Amino acid sequence: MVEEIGTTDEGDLIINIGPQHPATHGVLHLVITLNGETVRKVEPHLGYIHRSIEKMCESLSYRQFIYSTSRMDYLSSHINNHCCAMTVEKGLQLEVPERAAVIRILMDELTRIASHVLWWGAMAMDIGAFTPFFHAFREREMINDIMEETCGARLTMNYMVPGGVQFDLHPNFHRRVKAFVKQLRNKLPEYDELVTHNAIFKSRTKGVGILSKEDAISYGCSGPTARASGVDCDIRKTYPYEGYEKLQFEQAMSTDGDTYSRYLVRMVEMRQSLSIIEQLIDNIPEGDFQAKTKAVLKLPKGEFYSRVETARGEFGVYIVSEGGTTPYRIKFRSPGFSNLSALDHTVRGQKIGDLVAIMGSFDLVIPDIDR
Amino acid sequence: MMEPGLDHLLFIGTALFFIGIYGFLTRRNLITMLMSLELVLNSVCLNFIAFNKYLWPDRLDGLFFTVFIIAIAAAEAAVAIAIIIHLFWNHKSIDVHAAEELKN
Amino acid sequence: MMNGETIVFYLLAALTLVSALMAVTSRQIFRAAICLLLSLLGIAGIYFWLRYEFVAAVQIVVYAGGIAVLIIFSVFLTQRSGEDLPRQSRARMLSAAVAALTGLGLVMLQVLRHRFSGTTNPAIDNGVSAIGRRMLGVGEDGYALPFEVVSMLLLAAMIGCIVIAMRSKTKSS
Amino acid sequence: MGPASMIVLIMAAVTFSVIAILVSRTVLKATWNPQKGEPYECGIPTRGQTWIQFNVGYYLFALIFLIFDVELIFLYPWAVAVQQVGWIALVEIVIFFFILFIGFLYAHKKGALKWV
Amino acid sequence: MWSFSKLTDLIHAWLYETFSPAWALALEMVMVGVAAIGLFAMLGLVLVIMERKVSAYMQIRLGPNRVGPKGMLQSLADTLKLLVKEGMTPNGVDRVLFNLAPLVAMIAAMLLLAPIAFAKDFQIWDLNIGVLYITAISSLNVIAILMAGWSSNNKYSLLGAMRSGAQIVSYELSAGLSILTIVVLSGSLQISDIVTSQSNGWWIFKGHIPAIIAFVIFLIAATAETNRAPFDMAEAESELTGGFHTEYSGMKFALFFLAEYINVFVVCAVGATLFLGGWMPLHIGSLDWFNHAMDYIPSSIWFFGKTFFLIFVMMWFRWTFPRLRIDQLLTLEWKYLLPIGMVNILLVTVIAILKWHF
Amino acid sequence: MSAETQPAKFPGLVQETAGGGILSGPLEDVINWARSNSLWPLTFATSCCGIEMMSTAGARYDFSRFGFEVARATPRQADLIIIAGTIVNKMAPVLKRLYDQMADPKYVIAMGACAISGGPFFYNTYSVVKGADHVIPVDVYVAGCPPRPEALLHALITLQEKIKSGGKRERIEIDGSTLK
Amino acid sequence: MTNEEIIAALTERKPELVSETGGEWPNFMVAAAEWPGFAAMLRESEDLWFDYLFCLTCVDWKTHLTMVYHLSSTRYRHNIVVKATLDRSAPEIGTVCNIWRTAEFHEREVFEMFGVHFSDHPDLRNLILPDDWVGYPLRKDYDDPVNMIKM
Amino acid sequence: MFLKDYFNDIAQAVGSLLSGMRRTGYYFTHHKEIITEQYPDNRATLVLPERFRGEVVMPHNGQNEHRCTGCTACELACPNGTIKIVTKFELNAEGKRKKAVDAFVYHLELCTMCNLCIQACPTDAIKMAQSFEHSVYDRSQLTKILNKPESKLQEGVE
Ligand code: SF4
Ligand code: SF4
Ligand code: SF4
Repeated sequence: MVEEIGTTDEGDLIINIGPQHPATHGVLHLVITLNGETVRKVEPHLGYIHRSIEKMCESLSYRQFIYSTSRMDYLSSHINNHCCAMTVEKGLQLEVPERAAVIRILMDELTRIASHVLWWGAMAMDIGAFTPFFHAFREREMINDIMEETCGARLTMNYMVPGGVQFDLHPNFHRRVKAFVKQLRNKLPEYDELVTHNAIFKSRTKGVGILSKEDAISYGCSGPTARASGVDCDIRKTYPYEGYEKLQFEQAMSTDGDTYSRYLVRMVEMRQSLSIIEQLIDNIPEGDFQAKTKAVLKLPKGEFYSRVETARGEFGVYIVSEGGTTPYRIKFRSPGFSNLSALDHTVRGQKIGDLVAIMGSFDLVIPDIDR
Repeated sequence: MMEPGLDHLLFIGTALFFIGIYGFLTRRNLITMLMSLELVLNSVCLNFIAFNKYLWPDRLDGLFFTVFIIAIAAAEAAVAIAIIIHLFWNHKSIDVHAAEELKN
Repeated sequence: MMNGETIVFYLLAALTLVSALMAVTSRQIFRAAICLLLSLLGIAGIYFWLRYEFVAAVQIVVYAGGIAVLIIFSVFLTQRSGEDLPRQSRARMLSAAVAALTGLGLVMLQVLRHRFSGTTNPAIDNGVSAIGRRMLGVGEDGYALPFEVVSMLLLAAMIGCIVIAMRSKTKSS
Repeated sequence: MGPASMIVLIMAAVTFSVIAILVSRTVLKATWNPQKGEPYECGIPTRGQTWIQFNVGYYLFALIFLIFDVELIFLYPWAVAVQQVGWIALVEIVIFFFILFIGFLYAHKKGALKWV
Repeated sequence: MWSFSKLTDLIHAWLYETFSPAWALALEMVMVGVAAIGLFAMLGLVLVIMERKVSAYMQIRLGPNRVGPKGMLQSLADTLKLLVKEGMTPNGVDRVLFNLAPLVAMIAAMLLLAPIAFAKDFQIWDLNIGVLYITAISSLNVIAILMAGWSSNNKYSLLGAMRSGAQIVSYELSAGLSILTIVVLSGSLQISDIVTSQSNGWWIFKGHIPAIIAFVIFLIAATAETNRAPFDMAEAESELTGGFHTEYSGMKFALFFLAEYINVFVVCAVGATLFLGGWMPLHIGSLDWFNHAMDYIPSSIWFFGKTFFLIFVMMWFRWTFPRLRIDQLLTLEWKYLLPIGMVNILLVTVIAILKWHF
Repeated sequence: MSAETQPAKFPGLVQETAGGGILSGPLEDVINWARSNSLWPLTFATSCCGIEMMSTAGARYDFSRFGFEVARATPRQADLIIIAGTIVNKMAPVLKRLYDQMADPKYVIAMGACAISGGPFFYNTYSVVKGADHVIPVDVYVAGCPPRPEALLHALITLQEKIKSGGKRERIEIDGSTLK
Repeated sequence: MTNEEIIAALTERKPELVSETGGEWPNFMVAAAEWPGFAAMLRESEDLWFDYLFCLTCVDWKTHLTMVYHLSSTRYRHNIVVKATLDRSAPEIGTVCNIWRTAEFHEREVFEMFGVHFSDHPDLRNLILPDDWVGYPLRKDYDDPVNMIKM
Repeated sequence: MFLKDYFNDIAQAVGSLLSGMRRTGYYFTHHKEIITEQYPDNRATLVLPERFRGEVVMPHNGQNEHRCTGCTACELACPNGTIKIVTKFELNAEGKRKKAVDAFVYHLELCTMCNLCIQACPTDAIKMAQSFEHSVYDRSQLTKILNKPESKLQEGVE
């Protein structure tokens, strides 16, 4: 590659942010052209955590490949696994028992909350407030406990299997989830006190990094990032799956498209996830938690695509099957990848401090982008 | 070595003055020339204070002059730097040649 | 005998002059700025030594806190501070040095020949409150008028700066 | 103690720092490798020079600051003498501030106090 | 009552009895120097552990608790470690300035200790322009930071240094203005005078509203001048990794760290002296028994108590607020603090001339 | 966890690491005590394990109790890299550079399967480094995917033990030619 | 629109289009040369309004490559899959990143992973892989004896 | 009104900041909110959920017998080749040659704790243990052989 010299124009400074940088939440590498404090251009360089999962999955069986997706977007590992399981089920034309579907949704929503809570702390940290990060982990740890009890792991649960879930719910599940819902409902006003209403936070985020609706669509943004710009793209509403159509919730939307509205959308989403959990927790149907499947799964020849709404946006799995036990080609459509492509457009002309805030509000998870 | 007195201070003042002059003559860069000028101004301040201290200790005028000179030096530096930056924006250079161009 | 005060004075003088020399000769512009600052601090030290604390503090506040920062900023703005300044022609440097040295010699000659005569009146208080009273005095030896004039000057300087700088800013963008 | 304390404190600071810095030199056999000497930029070799000419957006603030800084030093003797001088001091300072305030308003109006 | 002044006088007398004057002076100087270093190091250690504990409790965790009793030796371990950690000088830096910068920061911080009145009659140098001296010396910090930032040959450092240059310089104005408020009231720049002028009440109580406004402005400006959150633009970790000290390691970095904490201490001490009466005990009107009881608490405890209270407040800020953006920071100064400060000065002048303060 | 054997498959010399050696006796003990109790980690996380590292830093597990609190963003001031996550070929030179740029003495913990051996990405991947110790020497390995926070704390304590006992770290000189 | 309506609407406009059935969404094959124009039509037509490109990838069929574009409409909520067959030795197709800007990154990814050349792409460089990478890792015949340990 | 807005801004900002400070101040003074668990000190009382997956172990009974038949189902199920089963043939009581496990090699450093092997095992020979203190100085110590030396297949397990 041609190494450009340090300056492109008089007074422009090229500066690397990342791969090892606290603001990039991982190993994203941004090459930033600065003019004074103003960002002229941001050029993302990816691949610092490209683990060739797509290639690897071509040699894994349909049971095995699911686990590798929880390492992509590790903050919504459940939801990723869910999507994979759904795709395989689509191929096998397998009905998931009702109980399993409800458990899946419950877990999805818990994961979403855990992800948003962590994001909330990280976003506050990006803007320079450290305390919210620690408070966020208090709630996140409660979810982790629930997960650990039922699924056996804190982060990469590997709970979904084609046809249902691995284990039945732990007997403590109800109690714990209820306690958690109560706790988070109590703490959310505190979150607002610490961050949402904070004058400094508002002035840092309001009117900063505006992404218009057209741009959001054109850049393929999804999830809260796009919804903050007014795109109604919540897959749970627009292409409901697994019984989301039966639930009552609203798409969290905003029309401003700035950093603050991206923030608010996620805060609203947390509350909605709570209400989804509340709707379901007392109505878990009895029955099997797993459909009967063969030991070795074979998908018919064809192409299968399913999409879900992860904490970051639309996640899709595209399986091309040749009829064997392993996928012929597998493609993960990751929300972060498309969202990231809008970063340059959003950041241009903002200050370098805003860059960090905007990136925080995009909620990028780098392994999800690099795969 | 002698006990320092007026002469010593005057020597420092004068030396500073001429160091400043030297810098002013040899430098071609407006900022460095401005820096030399600051030295010259300071030598003047030093002399005022020295005279005040050793010749007219019953008055404060030397002190006042110094303070005012410092104030004026600051204002001068501010304006000079504004001009330098202005020149720089227009000519992309702050060499004195660029300034000479301005005259034409 | 050399006492402590004398040593301190000579140290300060050396600091002032040496760093002033470096300030005008260094080809690294940033270093030149730092040396200039050191020289100015040396002068402030001399003021301290002379027990003119107020002037010394003013010197530090204005020069270290203000002018130096401003100069450094403008260096960043207008220079590639990593590069050395272009070398001057030897002849020019030589002639300047000769001129400066001659000047210095002549002036010093005059200074040493001249017998200064000051008052023998006892020294008066040069503390801040005395300065303040004088400064606000409206009488014969008060400095009230200059005090106000300074504010006019500052106003003028500020407006000048803004006019010049803003114009260049709009032009550049 | 008088002004000598400045000397003492400077000496103390210097000795302390120098000794502190030298301790690790004597105790530690440090390793060296070529990459250690390079500037740190998030683990990526830096591109281009650092000491380039650079758009300092804040220079205007520094300019205006300098003016106000000078104003401030005149206020110190004034503040000390206020109570002794009385009303005249107030009048003078009101004039002084008034003039400066014009400049301030002018700067504000011109947008000099807004970010680039 | 036990007091520092007696102790120092005793030592002074003893020295001059035992040694010839020149030696006595030299010895005295050495003792002051050593005492200053000791104070300096102590303050550094205490402030670091305090900061960690405060942050830990605000963040619902425990903080260091395994090194020494209750973790109190944590900062000692850190210091020792830094002492034996390599303090390297990368290639390509300007070696002279790079190594000089922490020294300048240290000198500035150390010089700031001179006029602080730590207790009744316990002051290193009670010079007649006390507060102006502090303002002046603390502006040297900018230079240290700019030197460090430029000489590091690192873009983060340079950006960080320029930011903090602009920031410190701007906030010096409001800090100066709020200091002046008290100077107007007390009519002196000398620290001892200012403290004595508060013997019948602290300025924050008897200075009416202007003193309170000035106090708030001072706190904000002090936080900004010491580069602490929410004004930590210089080392804004999530933007510029380490800011101006990105390239510094080992003890060179520790010196900056130490200098920063001493600066925090000094500005808080100044705040305590100006607004909260320095070492003056709390007196309430004519409540004699109360006043007597208060008098029994040693003056140094009063002073350190107040100072540490202010330090705590600054830590409280730090662990609560997000960081401002550099332009907002300057807007805050120029649009809010400076005009308010100027109006406040006029107000206080009226009060002072009318002798409305008690 | 007793014998410190050198992994056989890595070529190269065994070197004593910096920081050992010149002083002996109680002073050395004191220094080792200080070092072991003040390990400032570099904020280095590449993937999932990084989240567990954050949990460990978080309020529930709080590794600041041991004095690891001051996470530094710059390697110059850090004592410890916790390699939390997968290292891929593109990242390896960066990791090497970060390690090289740290001031001595420096320590490394490989956290999680990926950092130890490539873990889940050991087979059939074209871009994953099969173990961070191919790139930089590692002091302590902690297995798990991800290791739970207690496990990381255990690793930190293990590292402390090693430093306290004056454990001279073996340093594996790696053939630099394979890396760019 | 339902799948059938989409098929009808499109075959009306371009009768030569091959549509595949089966699968959830209508599937169309276009010739690589026609693709950018067709894409613009999909994006601009008021009744189709496929403004959201949510997945862009490529499949290596050992004999040829197939580009796969998944489109949907945020207005009508209908989806479509468009495919284009490319020659394996010198795959080339026009870029659509001026139509859907998200395509820029996706195409760069496909470029490095499959070696598909996107003509008129503004910045066709490696995005994920290192700049000096050789080979197209997601092709079926890719082999890397050094890094890839086969199970 | 300009001035009114100006002061309104200030008042609102200060109000919001104060409410934030009240929150942190509350936590500073209420130490019962602290949730820190002190790991090495609570080691004795630390109970992990029974489903937690720390590592794969092979339980042996009192007679040093395990239930693994060496069928390699787990090896096949494992997505990342963590398990290597070395089999041998031994004569059973009836003198028939029978496949048996010689070494159940388990690479803890590769394992992702995904539970697939456990589910695949037809005889429940392996299970997940809750141990987590896996830190070692040397990575080769992480490769384990799960069947104990001299251990045998439990009677009646097919
Ligand atoms: S070891 Fe597991 S959890 Fe850790 S980085 Fe690797 S895949 Fe992620
Ligand atoms: S838990 Fe998963 S990775 Fe570990 S041995 Fe079993 S199947 Fe393999
Ligand atoms: S552990 Fe179970 S699955 Fe694995 S070889 Fe033994 S019996 Fe077979």
